[in-house]
Amino acid sequence: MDSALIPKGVKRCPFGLFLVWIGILQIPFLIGVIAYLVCWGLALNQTYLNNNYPFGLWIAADLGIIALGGGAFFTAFLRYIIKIDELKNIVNFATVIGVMCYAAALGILAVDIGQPLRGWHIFWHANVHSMLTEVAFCISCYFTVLLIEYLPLVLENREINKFGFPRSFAHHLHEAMPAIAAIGVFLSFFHQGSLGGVPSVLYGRPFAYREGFLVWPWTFFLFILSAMACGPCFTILITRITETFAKKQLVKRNVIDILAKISGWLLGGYLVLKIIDTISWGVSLAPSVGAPAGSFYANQPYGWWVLITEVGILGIIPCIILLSTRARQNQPLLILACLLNCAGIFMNRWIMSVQTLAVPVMSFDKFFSYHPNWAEWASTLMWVWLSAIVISISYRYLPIFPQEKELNPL
Amino acid sequence: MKEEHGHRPGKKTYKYGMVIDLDKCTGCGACMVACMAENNISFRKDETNKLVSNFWMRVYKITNGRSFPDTDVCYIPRPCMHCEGHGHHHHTPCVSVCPACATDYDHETGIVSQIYTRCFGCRYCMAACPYHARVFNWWDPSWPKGMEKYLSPDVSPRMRGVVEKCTFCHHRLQRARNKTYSEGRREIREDEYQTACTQACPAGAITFGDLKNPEHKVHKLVEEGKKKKIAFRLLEKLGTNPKVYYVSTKDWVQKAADVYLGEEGKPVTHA
Amino acid sequence: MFPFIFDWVSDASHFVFMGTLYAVMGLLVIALHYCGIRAFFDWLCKKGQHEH
Amino acid sequence: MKLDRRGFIQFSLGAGAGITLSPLPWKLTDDFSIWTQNWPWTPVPRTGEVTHVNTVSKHCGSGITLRKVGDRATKIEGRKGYPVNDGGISIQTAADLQLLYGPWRVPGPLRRVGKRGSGHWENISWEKAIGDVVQKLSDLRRKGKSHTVACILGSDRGTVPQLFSRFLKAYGSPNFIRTASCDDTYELAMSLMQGAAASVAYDLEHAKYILSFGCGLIEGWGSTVRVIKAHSIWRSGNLKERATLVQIEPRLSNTAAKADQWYPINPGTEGALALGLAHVIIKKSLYHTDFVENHTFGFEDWTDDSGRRHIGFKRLVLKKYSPNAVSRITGLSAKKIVRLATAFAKADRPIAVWGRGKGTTSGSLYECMAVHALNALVGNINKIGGVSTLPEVATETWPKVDQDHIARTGSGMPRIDGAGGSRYPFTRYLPERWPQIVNGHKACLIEALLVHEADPYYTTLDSAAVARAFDRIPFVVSFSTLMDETAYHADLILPNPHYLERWEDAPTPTGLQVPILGLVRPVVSPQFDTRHAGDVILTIAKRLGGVVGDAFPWEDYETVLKETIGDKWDTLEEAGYIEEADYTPPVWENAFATASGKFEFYITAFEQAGMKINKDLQCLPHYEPAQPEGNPATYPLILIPVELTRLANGAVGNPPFCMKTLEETELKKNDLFIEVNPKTAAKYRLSEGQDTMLETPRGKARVLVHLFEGIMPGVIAIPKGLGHTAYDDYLAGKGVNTNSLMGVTEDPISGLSATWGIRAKLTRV
Amino acid sequence: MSTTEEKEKTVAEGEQETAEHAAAPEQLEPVTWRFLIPIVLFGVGFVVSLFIGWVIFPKIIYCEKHQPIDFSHSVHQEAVDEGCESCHFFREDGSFSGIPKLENCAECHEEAMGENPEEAKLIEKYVEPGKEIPWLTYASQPDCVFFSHAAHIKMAELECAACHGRIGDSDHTRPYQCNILTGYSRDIWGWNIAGMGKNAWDWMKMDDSARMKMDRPARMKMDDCGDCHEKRGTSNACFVCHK
Repeated sequence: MDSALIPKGVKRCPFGLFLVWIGILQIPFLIGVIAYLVCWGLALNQTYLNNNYPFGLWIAADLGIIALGGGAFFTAFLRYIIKIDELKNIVNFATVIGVMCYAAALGILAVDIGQPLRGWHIFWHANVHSMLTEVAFCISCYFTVLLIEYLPLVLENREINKFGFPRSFAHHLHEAMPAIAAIGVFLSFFHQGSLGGVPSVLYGRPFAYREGFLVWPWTFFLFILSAMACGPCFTILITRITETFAKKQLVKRNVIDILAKISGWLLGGYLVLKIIDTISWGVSLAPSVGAPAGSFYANQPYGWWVLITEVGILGIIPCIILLSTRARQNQPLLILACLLNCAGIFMNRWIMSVQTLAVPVMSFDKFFSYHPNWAEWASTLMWVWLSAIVISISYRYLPIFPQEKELNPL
Repeated sequence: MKEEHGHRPGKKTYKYGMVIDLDKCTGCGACMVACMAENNISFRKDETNKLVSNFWMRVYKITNGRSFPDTDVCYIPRPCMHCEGHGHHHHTPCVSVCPACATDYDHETGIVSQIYTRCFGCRYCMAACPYHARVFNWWDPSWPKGMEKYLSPDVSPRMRGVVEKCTFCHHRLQRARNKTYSEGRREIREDEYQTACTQACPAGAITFGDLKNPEHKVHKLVEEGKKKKIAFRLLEKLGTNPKVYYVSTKDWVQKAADVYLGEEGKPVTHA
Repeated sequence: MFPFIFDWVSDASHFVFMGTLYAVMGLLVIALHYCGIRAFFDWLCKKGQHEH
Repeated sequence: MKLDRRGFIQFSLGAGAGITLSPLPWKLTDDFSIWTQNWPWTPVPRTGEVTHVNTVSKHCGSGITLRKVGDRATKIEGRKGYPVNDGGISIQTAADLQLLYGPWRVPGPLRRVGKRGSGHWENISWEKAIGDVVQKLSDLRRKGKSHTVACILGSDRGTVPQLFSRFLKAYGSPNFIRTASCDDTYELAMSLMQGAAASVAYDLEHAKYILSFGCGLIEGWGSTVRVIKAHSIWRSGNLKERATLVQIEPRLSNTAAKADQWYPINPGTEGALALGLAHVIIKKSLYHTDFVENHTFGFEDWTDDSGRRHIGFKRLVLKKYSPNAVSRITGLSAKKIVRLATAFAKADRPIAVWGRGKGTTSGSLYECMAVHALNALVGNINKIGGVSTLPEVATETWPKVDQDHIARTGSGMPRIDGAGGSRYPFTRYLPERWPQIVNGHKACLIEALLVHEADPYYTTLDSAAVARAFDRIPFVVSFSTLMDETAYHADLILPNPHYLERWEDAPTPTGLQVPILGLVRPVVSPQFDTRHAGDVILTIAKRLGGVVGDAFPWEDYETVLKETIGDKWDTLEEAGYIEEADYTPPVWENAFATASGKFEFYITAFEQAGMKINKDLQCLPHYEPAQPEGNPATYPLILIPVELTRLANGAVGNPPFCMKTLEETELKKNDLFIEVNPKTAAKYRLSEGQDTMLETPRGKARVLVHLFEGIMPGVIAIPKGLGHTAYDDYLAGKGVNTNSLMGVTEDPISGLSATWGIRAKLTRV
Repeated sequence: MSTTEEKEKTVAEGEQETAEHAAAPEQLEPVTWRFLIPIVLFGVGFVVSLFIGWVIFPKIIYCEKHQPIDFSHSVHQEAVDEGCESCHFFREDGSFSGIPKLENCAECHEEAMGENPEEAKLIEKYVEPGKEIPWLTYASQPDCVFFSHAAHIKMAELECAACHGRIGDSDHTRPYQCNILTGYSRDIWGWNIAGMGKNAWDWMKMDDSARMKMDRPARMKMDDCGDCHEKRGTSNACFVCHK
């Protein structure tokens, strides 16, 4: 049965080894499941979240994961709308990663909210003025889009593809994909942006608050740009990790190089805007509410180093690497740049959500620090393990890498 | 966000608000307990972690940050500010962000509501509130055996996983309305609607009423305080437009309400 | 979410926001059904050929 | 026909279509969504008719209005128009329903099974429980040991304490003990200096310059709500017209924070400062000449009948308490002393008040006298905005007790605590002294102890000694409503109803200058199998029979109450209180019932009582340096217990709501914080939140450090009211009982406890 | 809807097809039969589930309880002077007394006034032992709802029947139905199991004779309150009706 499902013309590890691998992944995954059950069963007191930190790791992770999952929409955008044809060799994988990122985002929200069974209120009783509503709608719609994009891959499995209907259905889905991708891109632009709006409309929190364009604060656009800059890097990173585990090259280097280059340019653009934004915040917005910018960096661990690390080490350095052709083509450097870039996006999202809450607003507020507890970590990381499982299965049974056969002739 | 509520022509509107005299406030805490007793607020065996403790009214103890013997302490009771928002923020910070319309700003009364059955606990509103006026039910509230007997039917007990906050004892407004309606009146008199903390305060430091009504004490106190430059609001500069005013003759207290740095350049701290 | 729900307010924000949402959802549903129906007919034709 | 897979799918499709077109999925979805919004385990309070009933709080003497829904009490509010509190409410009273309905109530008469303090009880009937007491008491009486029965109560005013007192008189024991408070010393000072057998009363509402010697005016000194209301009066009106509050205290307490001026002085030197102020006032001739010259005795030097010269207050003060000298003692600069004295004496309606913290400790008599002397110097005795004695609403007197031989002998025996004896002839009760005496004798001095509305096991100083003393009492009966420490260590609990469930009179709250009699009435149906302590005493007396029974001619407690109130009953019942608002204290000419008929700076009563007087100093207010217990070398710091507004430290434990209001810098999980000045902390390398061992000569405890600029360097403060062992997890096991760290320092003249602190050391854990 | 069905059918048949490929060809049944089978199967499933959904399900989701005493409103209406308010009165604080307490009943029924067995039950089981009658409240709203009778009756001058139907004219108490999942009275959802039904305020437009026929209220869900408020220009702010 197993060998019948494996795509033709490629080699996969023995089934036993595959089961062992999945089994290993299941252990931390099950710990995550337990964390979920604990949080749902015993309520959120099982976490280190509190009234000062209503948002913690979960929301920061959500923002980060969605930015990383931005690779899916952005690759699709480049492939189907800008029509960079080489990217067809990685767009499938980007989609798989996207599906898991968005599943994770929704899954984490499901444990983050206090009354998960009432989660549908966000749709049914939607407040259209809330950034969170916008996020929820877009994420769920885009998740649907990603599933539709993922569906033909599943249908193209060797065994399923034998049946007439699925084969045909997959074929037509492929035909319609540019349209669907366009919808996805539209949705993504919005929700990446509204995620940026989530902290920045909070005018009671001068650290995150930004003015902006119409209903969208400036961070709305920064978030879109940063997601576009980071998503491809994440796709590259996961591809290289998969290659490492698969012990073979799966995507041609030129494809990766295109992504890396685009990523570099976007990152550069983002950094310029980010620096302008930070400076204008620091010199005009923050002082206007009575607080010099320095007061926001007065409490450790959220000192100035945070800003320096985020923009400098995790921003400018990868940007330089990605923009320089020579550095980019040095594989370890490329990996490093991707890592730094992804870490940077996580740090940015953490800062925008958690540091925003950490900075005391009332002058007599005490500063409290927050770090997530095991339940938060386990339930968040659970999605990493689940993603690894899904990617493993997808890689094994679905024709995800079109160049695999060519690169690894049997 | 149903901010449209209450924009009905010809209807008498109120703007309920509070004036708290910090010179009179002794920090005794009666307001906190009265609030807990009035609003069926839950409690647990260990309430020492204030970060997960449930307070609608919280009295902050602040110091001027100076060393012995020039130290001074002031108590600041902090209910929900029932922000009106103004200028470019034409909305209450917490109301506009709620994704499920579980909270609204009633333009007829100026009260910011919270509906526990609607709330699904995303806590976005808590992130939006710079005053920490909103608290989350980290636990399922429970009462020791026999103690449910004192629960008031006027205030619906909350369940775990939802956000709650001071409501200016709006159930007392509902009761007052009942009374005025049954007497064929529409107007609510000042003494007919007072919050539990106002009533309990042994120092008489809290005054509650319609800020718009020149007959009401709060209106007079605000006017007088503004004239004497002793009235202020918390975080005025953010533009939240709170409806809770404070009065203090102490300079450092006035400053602590809005700026980040205290007199000597040292931060004013929570004692 | 829908005009018959209590929270609905007929204003520009609702029309724009919900309108976009419905448009997106509608497009997705149409696309899926389009593909499905096409595939169904493909399959019908093929089946016919097969039986002949 | 065989139902194959295809058939099943067809059937299912039909079923699906049918179900979709039926209400089932839609209704279930809706019901489910409703279910998620009203979880069945969230309590739904029953509705009903809302009624309001008035009564009086036994905690703070405030009038309260109970809001009831149906038969349930849902809220306690301050009663509008009640003379003490006019609508305001104290924090503890506001949380009282938690005690009424809480699981810490004693559910019915309990008899100890197993070891004392093991917490094992058996439920017994009232019949049996009273039978136990009667048998024990009648045995003791028969054996001529009636004097070995003692009663400890929280008060000696009002009908119920009087019933206990009467019972002891008829039964034959002198041992009626009232738990400690500053009243012990105040009563003594008032009786010695003014010849008035009453506690002190202050017209705070009308005072314009309030000089407080460590009084926790805000924390709950006197009658909580009333003082806070007075404070608000001081803070009202134009800025220039406002009253001035000056607080003398080593720590920035709530009162100090609310004061216009805060003068931290070395702890225990309040008396010296008072005398220093007197020095300046006298020297600058700022005193009230009319009063001092015409209505006081012992101000100037004088010669007695035998021709002996005595020095007067003036000379003593001028000689010994110059600003510089006092500055050395108190640590307050001489300049400040002069300025303070001048401001005080020149102020319109100045008043000096005394009594540390909430006034739950007795304190030094000379210190009290020194402070009261300031009032005399400014002539505010019995004046508006001044000091007078606590008046009571006149009630009917009870018939005299007809004592038999046993009763006479028993009552004539020396008291167990030594009060009223030759050593301390003026002192009425020595509530902190009896444990030492009991522990110091081989014989069993107390055979039976009855405790009512008091928790001596918890509130008495030197917990270890108290526990030992309790171990030596074979029969302890508690009348406690709540499972407090004394009840927990009793042999028998005869629970009194909660004050919301019973009748009682509430005499004028402490410190009030107008006579008020409040009526405590049952406003809630009894929640448990309780019986009024008054009725229980009546029953016990009747069952004992003879003269004891005869002394109680009333049928039940309600009759006692009604007959005691007499004609005023109808007024009292209707209004809920009687206030003699037009009461004014007597004018100076006939205000003083001392031997001299005047206010006495020099106490003549000492010699009359036959006390040995060697020096004039003994009869004059003066400062006696009271070194706190402990060796300064081993214990370099001084520990002072402090009382917090939000933390009840008396006989009734802090309700959960009040526990919740404690600051995060006061209690963390089960550990309390001590306040340490950052300078002190730096010296001992302590940081905020540091886990520390606090050690005193009397005990040690693990505490956390809170750095506070408002505490004097070298002094550390520990909150009183924690460290309960009884009640339940909402209160028990949190923090440490300060009494376990403190010892008793006897005041030389009164025998009362003058403890205000103890030496201590801190070691990092 | 239809597309999904088709899709699923095609999937099913596709599977069937592969099965046929794999196994030996089956014997073909007569064509006429084969043509009818799917329709019959579909029809049977359809009808059965409709029956379950419309007939059996409502019986399961609601449990029926009977009032402790079969009370006749019409008899009492004739006996009292002030209509509904004789027993369902406003208290002094403006709150509404709702269902009368035993003492109200006992005012007249201290002793039996007639020979009605229900009255005998009242006296024997409740009046004499002084036990409150455990009436079941048809119109009780969930705990989160604050409903002011004063606002509706005194201010808006609505008829009781506008929301409660002509319960005042009934001769017998109708059974009380309780939703087993939510614990709500069926009157809240409305007696139409599909959740449809005339809204309470539409009744005000009816003429008396039409109203007389309505013996039970329509619906009392939040939307109904909201709609009526909307129509009458009354505030729909959350805290008007929530507590």
